[in-house]
Amino acid sequence: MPEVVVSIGPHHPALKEPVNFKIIADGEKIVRLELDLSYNHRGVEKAAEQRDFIRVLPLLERVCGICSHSHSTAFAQGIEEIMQIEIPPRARYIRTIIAELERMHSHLLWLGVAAHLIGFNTLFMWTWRDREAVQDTVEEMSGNRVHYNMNEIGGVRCDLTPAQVNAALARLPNLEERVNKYVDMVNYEETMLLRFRGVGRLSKEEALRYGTVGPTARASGIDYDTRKDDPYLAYADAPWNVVTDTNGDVYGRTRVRVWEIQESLRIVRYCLENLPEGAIRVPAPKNAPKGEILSRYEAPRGELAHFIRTNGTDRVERVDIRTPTLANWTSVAMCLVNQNLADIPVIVAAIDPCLSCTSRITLVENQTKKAGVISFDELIRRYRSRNPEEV
Amino acid sequence: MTGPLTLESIAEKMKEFGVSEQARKNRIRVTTTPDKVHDTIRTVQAMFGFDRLITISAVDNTRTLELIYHLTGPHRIIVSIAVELERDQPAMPTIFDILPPAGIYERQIHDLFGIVFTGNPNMKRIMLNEDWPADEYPLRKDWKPDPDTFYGGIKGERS
Amino acid sequence: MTDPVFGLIYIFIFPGFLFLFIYALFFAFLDRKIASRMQQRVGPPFFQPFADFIKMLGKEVIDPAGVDRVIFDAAPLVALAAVMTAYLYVPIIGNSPLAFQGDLVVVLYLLSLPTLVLFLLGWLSRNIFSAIGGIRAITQLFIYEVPFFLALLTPALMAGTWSISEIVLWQQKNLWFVFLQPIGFIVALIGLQAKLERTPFDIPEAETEIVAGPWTELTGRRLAIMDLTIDVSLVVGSALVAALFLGGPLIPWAITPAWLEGIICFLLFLIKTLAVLLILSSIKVATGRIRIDQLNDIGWKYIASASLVQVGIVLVMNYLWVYA
Amino acid sequence: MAVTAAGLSQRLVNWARARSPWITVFNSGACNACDIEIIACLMPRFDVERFGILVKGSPRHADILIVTGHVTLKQASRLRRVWEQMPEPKYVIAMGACGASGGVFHGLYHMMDSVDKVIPIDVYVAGCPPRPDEIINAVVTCLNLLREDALHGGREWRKKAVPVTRTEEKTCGVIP
Repeated sequence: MPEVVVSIGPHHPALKEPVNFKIIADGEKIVRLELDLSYNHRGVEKAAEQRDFIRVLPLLERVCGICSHSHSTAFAQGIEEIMQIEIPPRARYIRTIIAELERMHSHLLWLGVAAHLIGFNTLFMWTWRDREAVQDTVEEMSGNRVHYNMNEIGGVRCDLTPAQVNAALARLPNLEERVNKYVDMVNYEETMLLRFRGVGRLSKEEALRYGTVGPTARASGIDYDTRKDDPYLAYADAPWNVVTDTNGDVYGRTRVRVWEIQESLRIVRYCLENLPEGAIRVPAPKNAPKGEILSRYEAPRGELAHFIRTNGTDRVERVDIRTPTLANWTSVAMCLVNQNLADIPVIVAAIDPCLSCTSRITLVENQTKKAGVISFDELIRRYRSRNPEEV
Repeated sequence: MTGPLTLESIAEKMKEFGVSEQARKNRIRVTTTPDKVHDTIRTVQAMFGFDRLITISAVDNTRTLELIYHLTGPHRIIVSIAVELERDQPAMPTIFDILPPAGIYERQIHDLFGIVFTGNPNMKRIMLNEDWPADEYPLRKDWKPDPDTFYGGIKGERS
Repeated sequence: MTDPVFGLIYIFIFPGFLFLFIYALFFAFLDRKIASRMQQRVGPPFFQPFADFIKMLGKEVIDPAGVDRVIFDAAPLVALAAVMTAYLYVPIIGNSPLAFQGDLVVVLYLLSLPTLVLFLLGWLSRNIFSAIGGIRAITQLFIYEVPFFLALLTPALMAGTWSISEIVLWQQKNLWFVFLQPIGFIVALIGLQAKLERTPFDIPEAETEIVAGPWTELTGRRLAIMDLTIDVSLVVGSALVAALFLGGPLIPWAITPAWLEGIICFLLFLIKTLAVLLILSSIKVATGRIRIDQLNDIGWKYIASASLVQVGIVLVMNYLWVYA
Repeated sequence: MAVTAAGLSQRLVNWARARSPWITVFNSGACNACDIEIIACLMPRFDVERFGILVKGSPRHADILIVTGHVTLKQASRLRRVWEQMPEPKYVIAMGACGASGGVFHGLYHMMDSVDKVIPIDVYVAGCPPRPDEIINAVVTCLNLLREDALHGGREWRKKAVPVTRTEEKTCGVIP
């Protein structure tokens, strides 16, 4: 059978975000692929240089709708360190609660989307129904469902009342029960095992070599978790474990994610029960002194790094956002070769790509699994001239 | 390496490459020159096990362009290797051959700052759209959009 | 089939095409409703498939560039005509008046046509997703068709006839085939699920991989007619399985007024087809989609072998019991 | 309307259109928040299938195009192509602050700032991101628009009309 070029995206039902894959397939097998991620580039980093700290936080939240708290916390954390102010413990705990709720909602969302990608709509519906409980909690605490806007330089914007804490605690048992059910489903549901097992496998060495982060790395057996390595917020206090798995395939990544939901539930429960009393913010100066910091944060998708340089004014000189998805793209391109056409969405989704975070392009690779050699110009041109009918 | 890895031992070793300073509890910053970056990374990789590239940050401080390579390893110490480049015709040897994830970061910096990474096999446009003018780098401080230039989108049909 | 008026009424109104149209849309609604309820949702209102159908009829029809319009218009009609014809041979109120020796083969043949049409549409669309979907449809056809046919032919082997009506009569005298041939029944259900391209066998139209497969470029009335074709196939397939394995719409004793017997037979038809639909919908809700290579594996390794085993058992049973 | 066969069938089609709006979602470079809120609409809590709303993958099958977010330069031509692929009658909903004006990203270098610079919009939804309730409200507004368009025989009447001021349409407006 001759090779066919399948252009997936930028508008495609499997992709909730604009990205373009050009897949050269031989029948149902992928020979090589070309990824193009620049549809989402907005220039947030440029905009961040032109706004003061107060206005940068909402902007950075809108880098990505799913991990909005991650971006603003990473930035606020960095600026606070440059300003050398210590936020009160209550603020630290509230930030942790929101961060872990965000991780829960993100992982539940991912589980649903992964199920949808293999056509298992029932699990999709169920996880999203349970996700609404998390969303309700966040909405009660912050007033928003998606962009929480909880952070300020020097603390958090609003306090948690005892009623909110109790309401959140009341929701947890039900959620724990449902998550246990999903753990069972992920481990024993037959069609999911068929589709997830052995797909997109990354060995530990490959995962290290291609610099994977987050659940992708942890599924390959690397205990790389910024929350443990470089504890921030309340992670040093709360009892929790780094979850790892040795499978390294999509199945392993799924297992890591559902187990991480369980760990997040433990952290949230601990933080809610041991919420310290006191102020929720300290006054922060308007200008930050000259300095630079690499602020690391474990977003739901992996390690998020904000490199912040300040220059003594109320604006940053440069904020460089390295999103977890960008770090994982190289490994995705490696995983995809010689896989089945039907597995593309699953493999790509397995790193939980957050393209609006990433908004960048990556590489193409060929059959020999040699890293990143690209020769797709000619192909794209030929393809475009032949069939512009991309959906 | 025998014994626990300390920042002092790294700083000691880094003396031959440039000035090093401790930035935080487990962070170290090494300032070096562009031609030594490759060797520095190779050295920290081989001697101290810094096998993970967190990111390459680029900063335009209006005089020069700075590149900062952040690396870490199983010991979770972060080393930041900083270099400065001139603003016109900046070029830099790639580290793609020793750290494959660097390819993506280098392409992105090339797009936004115009730094050419010599030796990277795929120094093509990645971040900006296909109609973007070739020699405009939006994240440089002195860049301003030119009202007469077409930057992409839909031509002549903006209402 | 002596009275022409009766024949016309039978074919066009009840239980012919008009009833079929309504029942197929009702079936589609029920399918969606069952799925919704299992997913803890409210689900669509009862007129939903009808509204969808009318709306699609009223939409603009777009011809993709370079497509042969005549074939593109005609192909869905051919598919619909095929499944509607197949419907006439399936017993609904008592046995079909059009029945003849060998109508089982005709029905099976006509039920295969929509898949071929889908392949044709995918091929003609000049869209890469459609083409892949079409190829997948035809690949899937080669996988499920053999076990499906074997499973549906085992009742014929045991009853010693190629007519659906006579198989139903045989079951009236003896026992339902679902008890005699449980393996065949299961294989038939799986085959029907695959034929109708429903999860876990919705590989040709896998939304998250290839948009909508062969359906991608269909618009307006073509889409409406293809949708209706699939709904009708669901009815015909369920009715066929109900007739071959669940005893069809016949009761083992006679009831004196003929019209009362007709009504009871019709109710039996409704109950049995709905039972089959319930099973099919449950399978659809409870599974994810498998890959085409996995389907190939499972199909030829297990499902085909199971149907062959069933055929063997039937031959042995025939030798020992039926013709002894 | 006189009771004729043509009139009846037209009314039937209008009825059906209002009860079976199929939507397709186009992410023109948004931050995902709008997209996940749209998916949240499909979920058991909001369940838009009870109104007949289905999300379709192919724009060829869709009646309503929901554009989430500001339009990046690269997505502009793709957005227009997707819009052109949709069969008539088609309606466009712009989601959120970004869809209306660019939101926090207004004026950045890689942006078109708003969706109406690329394709005509029928309904705007406010919010960043809009809640699922508001998205459903927007679709309902869109359907009201569809009915009125059918009464006026096309969408030209809206060019002269004043903005609709009904109480339930506080969050969504119609282009005057």
